[in-house]
Amino acid sequence: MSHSLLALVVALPLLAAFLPPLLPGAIRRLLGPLALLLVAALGVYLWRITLIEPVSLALGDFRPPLGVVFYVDSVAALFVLAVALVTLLLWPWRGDTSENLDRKQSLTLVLAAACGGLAVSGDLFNVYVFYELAAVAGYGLAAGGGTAAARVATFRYLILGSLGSLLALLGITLIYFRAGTLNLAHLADLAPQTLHDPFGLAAFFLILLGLGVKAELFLVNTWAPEIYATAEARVSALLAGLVSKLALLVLARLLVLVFPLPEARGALLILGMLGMLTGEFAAFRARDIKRMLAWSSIGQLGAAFIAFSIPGSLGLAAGLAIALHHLLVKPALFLLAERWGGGLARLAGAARRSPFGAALFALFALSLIGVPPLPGFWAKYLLLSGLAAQPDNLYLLAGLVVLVTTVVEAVYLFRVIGMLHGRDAAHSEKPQNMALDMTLPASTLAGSGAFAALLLAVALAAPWLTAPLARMALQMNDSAAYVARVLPATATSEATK
Amino acid sequence: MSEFALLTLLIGALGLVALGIGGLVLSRNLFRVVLALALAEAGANLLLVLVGFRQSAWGAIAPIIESGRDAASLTPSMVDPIPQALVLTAIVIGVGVQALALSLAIRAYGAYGTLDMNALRARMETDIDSAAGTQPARCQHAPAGGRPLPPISAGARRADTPGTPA
Amino acid sequence: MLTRYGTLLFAAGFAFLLFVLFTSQPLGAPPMLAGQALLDEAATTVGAANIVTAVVLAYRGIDTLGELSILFAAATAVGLVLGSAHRTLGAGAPREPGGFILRAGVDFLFPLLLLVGFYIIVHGHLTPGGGFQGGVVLAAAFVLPVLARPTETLSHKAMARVEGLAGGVFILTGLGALAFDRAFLAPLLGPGQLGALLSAGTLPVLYLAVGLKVGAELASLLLRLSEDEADA
Amino acid sequence: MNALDILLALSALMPPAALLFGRWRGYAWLAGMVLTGQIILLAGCDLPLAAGMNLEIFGRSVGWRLDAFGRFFALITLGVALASTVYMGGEWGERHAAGGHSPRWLHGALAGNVLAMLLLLSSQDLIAFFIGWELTSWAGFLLMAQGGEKALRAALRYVPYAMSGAMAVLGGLALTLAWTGTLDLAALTGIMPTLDNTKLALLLALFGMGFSIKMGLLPFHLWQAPAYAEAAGAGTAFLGAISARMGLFALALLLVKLMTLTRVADLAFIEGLFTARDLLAWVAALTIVLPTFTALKQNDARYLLAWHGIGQGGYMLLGIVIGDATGSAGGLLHVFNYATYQAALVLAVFAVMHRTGTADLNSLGGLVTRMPLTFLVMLLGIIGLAGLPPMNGFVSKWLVYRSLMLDGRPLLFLMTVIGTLGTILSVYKLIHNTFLGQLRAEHEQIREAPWSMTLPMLALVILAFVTGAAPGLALSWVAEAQAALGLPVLAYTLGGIESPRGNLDMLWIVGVLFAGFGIGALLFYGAGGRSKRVHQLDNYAGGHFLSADVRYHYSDHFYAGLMHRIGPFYRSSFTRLESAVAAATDLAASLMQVWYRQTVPALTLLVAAVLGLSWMIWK
Repeated sequence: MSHSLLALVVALPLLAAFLPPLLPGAIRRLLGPLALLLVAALGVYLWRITLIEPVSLALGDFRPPLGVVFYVDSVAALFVLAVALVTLLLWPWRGDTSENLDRKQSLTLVLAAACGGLAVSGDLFNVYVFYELAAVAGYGLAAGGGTAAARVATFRYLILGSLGSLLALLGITLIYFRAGTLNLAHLADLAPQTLHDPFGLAAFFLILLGLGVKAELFLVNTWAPEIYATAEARVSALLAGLVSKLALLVLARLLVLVFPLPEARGALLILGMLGMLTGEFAAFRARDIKRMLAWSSIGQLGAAFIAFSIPGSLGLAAGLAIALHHLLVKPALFLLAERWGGGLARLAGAARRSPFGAALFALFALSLIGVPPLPGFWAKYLLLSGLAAQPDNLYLLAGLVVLVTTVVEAVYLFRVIGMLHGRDAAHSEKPQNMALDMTLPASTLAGSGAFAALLLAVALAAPWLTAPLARMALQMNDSAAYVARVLPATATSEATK
Repeated sequence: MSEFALLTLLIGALGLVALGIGGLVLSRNLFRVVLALALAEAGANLLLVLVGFRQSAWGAIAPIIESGRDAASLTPSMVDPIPQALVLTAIVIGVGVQALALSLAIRAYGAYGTLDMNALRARMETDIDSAAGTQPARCQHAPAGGRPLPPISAGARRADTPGTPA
Repeated sequence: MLTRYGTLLFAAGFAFLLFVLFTSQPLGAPPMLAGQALLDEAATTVGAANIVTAVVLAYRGIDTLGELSILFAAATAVGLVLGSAHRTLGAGAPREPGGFILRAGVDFLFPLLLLVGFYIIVHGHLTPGGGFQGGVVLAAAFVLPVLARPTETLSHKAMARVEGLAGGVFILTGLGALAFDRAFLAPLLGPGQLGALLSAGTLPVLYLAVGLKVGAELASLLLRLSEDEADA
Repeated sequence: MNALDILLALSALMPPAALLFGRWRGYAWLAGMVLTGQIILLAGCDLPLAAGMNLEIFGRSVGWRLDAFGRFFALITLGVALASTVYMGGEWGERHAAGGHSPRWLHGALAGNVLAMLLLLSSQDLIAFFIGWELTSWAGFLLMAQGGEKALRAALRYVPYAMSGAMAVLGGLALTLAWTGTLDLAALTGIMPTLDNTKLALLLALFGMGFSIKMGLLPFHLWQAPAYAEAAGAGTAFLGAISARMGLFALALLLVKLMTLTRVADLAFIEGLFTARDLLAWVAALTIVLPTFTALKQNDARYLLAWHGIGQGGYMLLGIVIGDATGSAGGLLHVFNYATYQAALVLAVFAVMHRTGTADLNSLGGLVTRMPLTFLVMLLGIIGLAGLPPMNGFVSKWLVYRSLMLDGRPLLFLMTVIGTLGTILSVYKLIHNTFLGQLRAEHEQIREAPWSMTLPMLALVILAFVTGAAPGLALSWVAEAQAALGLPVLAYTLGGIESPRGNLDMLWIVGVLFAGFGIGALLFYGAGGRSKRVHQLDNYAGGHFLSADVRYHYSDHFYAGLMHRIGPFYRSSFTRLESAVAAATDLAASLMQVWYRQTVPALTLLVAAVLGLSWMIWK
């Protein structure tokens, strides 16, 4: 079977986003979910074949360093699957008007296409394009919350994001200036001679800052609390769960393929540590759930950055585990915050109204903290054992940061759990609390229940998932295989040198 | 093109980037922020084109094969076509982002009646807090002793609610 | 004050660092590893005289698709932010129609702009220009009449159809390659004769789709912004 | 499937069963039968036993294997769980459910605790150990949180402690893996002592902190008393009797089996004078003294017992840190002994609460005629707690004292004696304020607690008495555990120990004691046995009739003189330490939030970009 099907990862959702104005109402509502289902199926298929061997596709049949290349290893395939599934679970089924619903669905599809593209793209500038695509769709969705505060927050997000993109573009320009190619495999091939110097590191740093905006990297993550507090919960879930992971994946790929240098790792490690500290501690003081989740996701992504800074496939395995775990948990928590999104004090006694919802929250919180045997524990275990094995003391310090922030995380998450199970708000003296109905709607419960089912399935299957995870990390770490797969004839690179 | 001219172009492009970023940081007016962004992007795009420039014996040639000329003789002195294509893409991306930014600015102005970034941010924080039902966090500029800020009057808050035309 | 000088200092420092980086190797002599190979083979493989077009539509066609999607996303997002089209015009304050000169000039320019726009688009693979540039001219052609006669507006629905159609054509043309066992976005129909109008395979078709899409997106973006201005 | 598999499988079935059928009245009997079966199975099987389930995760095997040391703790766990479950199944459980609490969740939490502890006690490697450890913590949390608003708050206070402990253990686990390359406990036994002093000290600090928190050792003890005291009755008994001992289990495992005590004694703070082992011993001694005197100040019976629980942990650790055959046997035996009488005492207090509605020592009194069986339980229980013959608490404490003296540590011995003194004072306050003195008019009509409550209590004190009179019964388990842990094994007899430096024969002691009682009774009844029974409220003082509303019951400001002396030492310095940490966290959190409230984030981005680029370029 030809691997040209790879292109459908991007093409199908985009087609489903473009076509609706030409179609009658009944079909256009189904087009998006259908496209996502197909992409999910494709993801499963790709994951199965790529576990054996990665595949690549030269778009337009142009030989690789000239045209754009898609490269799918098992990591990318898994992310393709995750993109489709998570988007499907967070699909906007309802809108204020039919027109706005159309728009939101289109933007969601565009976002899914961009995320899929980020997962599979093997070209630096193409990554930038998909990143911008995800960004613009994200801005649109974030502003779609409809409140004035959402617009201001989105504007600030947009400015920061655009500045980041600018830096990333400068970084790409620098790389092209030095290496004369944009193909990641080609760059990986050339990097030891051309890019492993201060010049290349500077370019990497610029790209790190630029793409870090979406990955909630410390320094460029101030947008997150504002956006997550104002946007619709589903949008926050998409941004925090999905988009951040894809930006992270791209950065990790760049780190592994082109810049496997201690300085680059050091930057990632330090920024990750700072992100973890600031995020988790800020969440400790958060007064409302949405911003608490925002800060907590900043902290979690900081952990992922720390993990990716560990050299070798062990670090990649840890980073992937953390990222995938966060991908399962954070969207579900945001879904629960759709109704429970207000101040913490309003939640008093909400467990009595929605015991199932409260139980789900407790489950996700426990997994986030890393209580065995839930998947979060294995992610944390991989991270810590990876950190402890490094000779550099900075890694040990990072381990300490992880431990301390986990305690802080447990305290604020359990504060919410305590609040949920505490005295009923209806009994309290403040009359304005009585008006709020904290019962979760069935759709929310179904959505986060699906995530919970996935989480529990992963927990049960953990012993059987370690081998694929290790395999994925190995594949991702194998830059020689990447180069060999994308540029099969060494003659190609010889000819262009 | 001489070395000097190239350097001038480089300095010009970098100057645009610096001006843009500086303006982005210093401007408080949303519209100026968008303009500064456009400026910085223009600078970055210029840099990208400049990177693809090639000095050759017969000067630089645009990567277009004029009809009747032999392609093989032209291509060794043509400038790099890839950055030009990239710039085309980058420009269009910039246009889209700027249009979106402007529309957001219009809406923000419509809701809050100001284009000042600081004022908008303060109003946004207030809105977020009142929507969540939490006490607003003390402003970082508040005195260290924690003297409470004067409460926002109910009337002013109502005017901020979304959907009400200003 | 400190912020101001500090910012300027850091912005200058940033520029200086970039200057150091960009002068660390000579300008005007790029490595062009991919670029040179591409220059050498583009004319024969793709058949477009304008090699930039070959890059935009063939070699990096996926970037262009992404770019179109960004425009689409931006237009959709603007629509989402500024609200639905129905209530803006008419509901807002009545606007003065343009003066006689503007109206007459627009009537005169409209067909010319259309012509120029389409010319630029269909010759995109031969001369400088192409779908983006031509699309902008097309957008201008459709926006100008609205400036002249604000009461006559373009139908957003129609424009959405054009957008959808153009985007769909681009992707479907790309997917068409799959039917011939080629990769996504591979140019079909062979390169043809270099320099002829009907050459470079499906590239002109793609550029037409790009032009229409860009024109429609830009026009709807501009119209929405202007409509809302009237409203506010 | 071997015995361990069956044991674990049964325990794993119980939490879901409890959640499904916990509301059904017969559930408690079913669970009791299962627990009884488990005890018989466990007591009868040959050890060590490896569980059939063995997972392979990230290239490391995760498995379970029970040895005699684990069995010792497992038996206590199951026994206490049995008593608590039966207690829960009767009237007390109905009242609990009627108060709006969920019997399903209480049963479920208890069953979950049992499962978690069994997993912990039978862990074969550090991953399985950590899984058990965390499950124990969170199952404990669940049990603590069952008793209403106050209990929830106390349980939430437990969270930062539990997490800090767990994270310290996890950090230690990661470092162990990095430094030794293995996580298997059996393999670590050989490797860990060979690590250099710095690494060993770091591991000791991390693991030690984690385990101490669970045990409630001194700077980390504040969470325990409120969390255990406020839990629902049967839960309090279980938590107080055995839950905290998991920390002791882990510490003993670490100090004796993994690191070896001699190696710990090498880690000197002051060369030749003060070592890590001395530090542990002193922490244990202080843990005996300070919480015991805090218990003295309590006016709530539940808190009084919970504070004692912390103090008694000190004896156990002290015995194990001394590490000779006598001391370690004393420490381990104390785990068992303490569990029997502490569970009985807590159940008795809750029986009183069940009838009177309060555990406030200032509003009880004179209940001895109303609840004689409960009184008997409490009397025997406090004799055990105070460490007096004929109860089993005497035996274990005696062993610890003896080893302290033989080891030449008079100061530590003095501390334990002071602790015991405090215990005696405070348990007298407990029984006096509850059962003796003036009966309150509102308590005139109350009856003895129902059989479902008195039966488990009585069973526990009878056990405490029997093992007090014949400690050899329990010492056989202890000796096995010592052997499994690698400690010198105590030579014991049915009545006590046999040693060239002096024997202990409880059979004789008990016999003499009862002979004394018999002689007293003979004298009394031989002299005619004249006594006159009067109604409890029929009181006169100085010829003046005392009506029921006159308070002459001396309960408030108990030991006023003593408290006046030691009061200045109780300025809640630990509480201040705790709130200082909390305040520091809060301050750090506020500072971090400032970062996310920037007006112009682009500026920081610019600055960072410039600094980062300079670093990259000129590094």
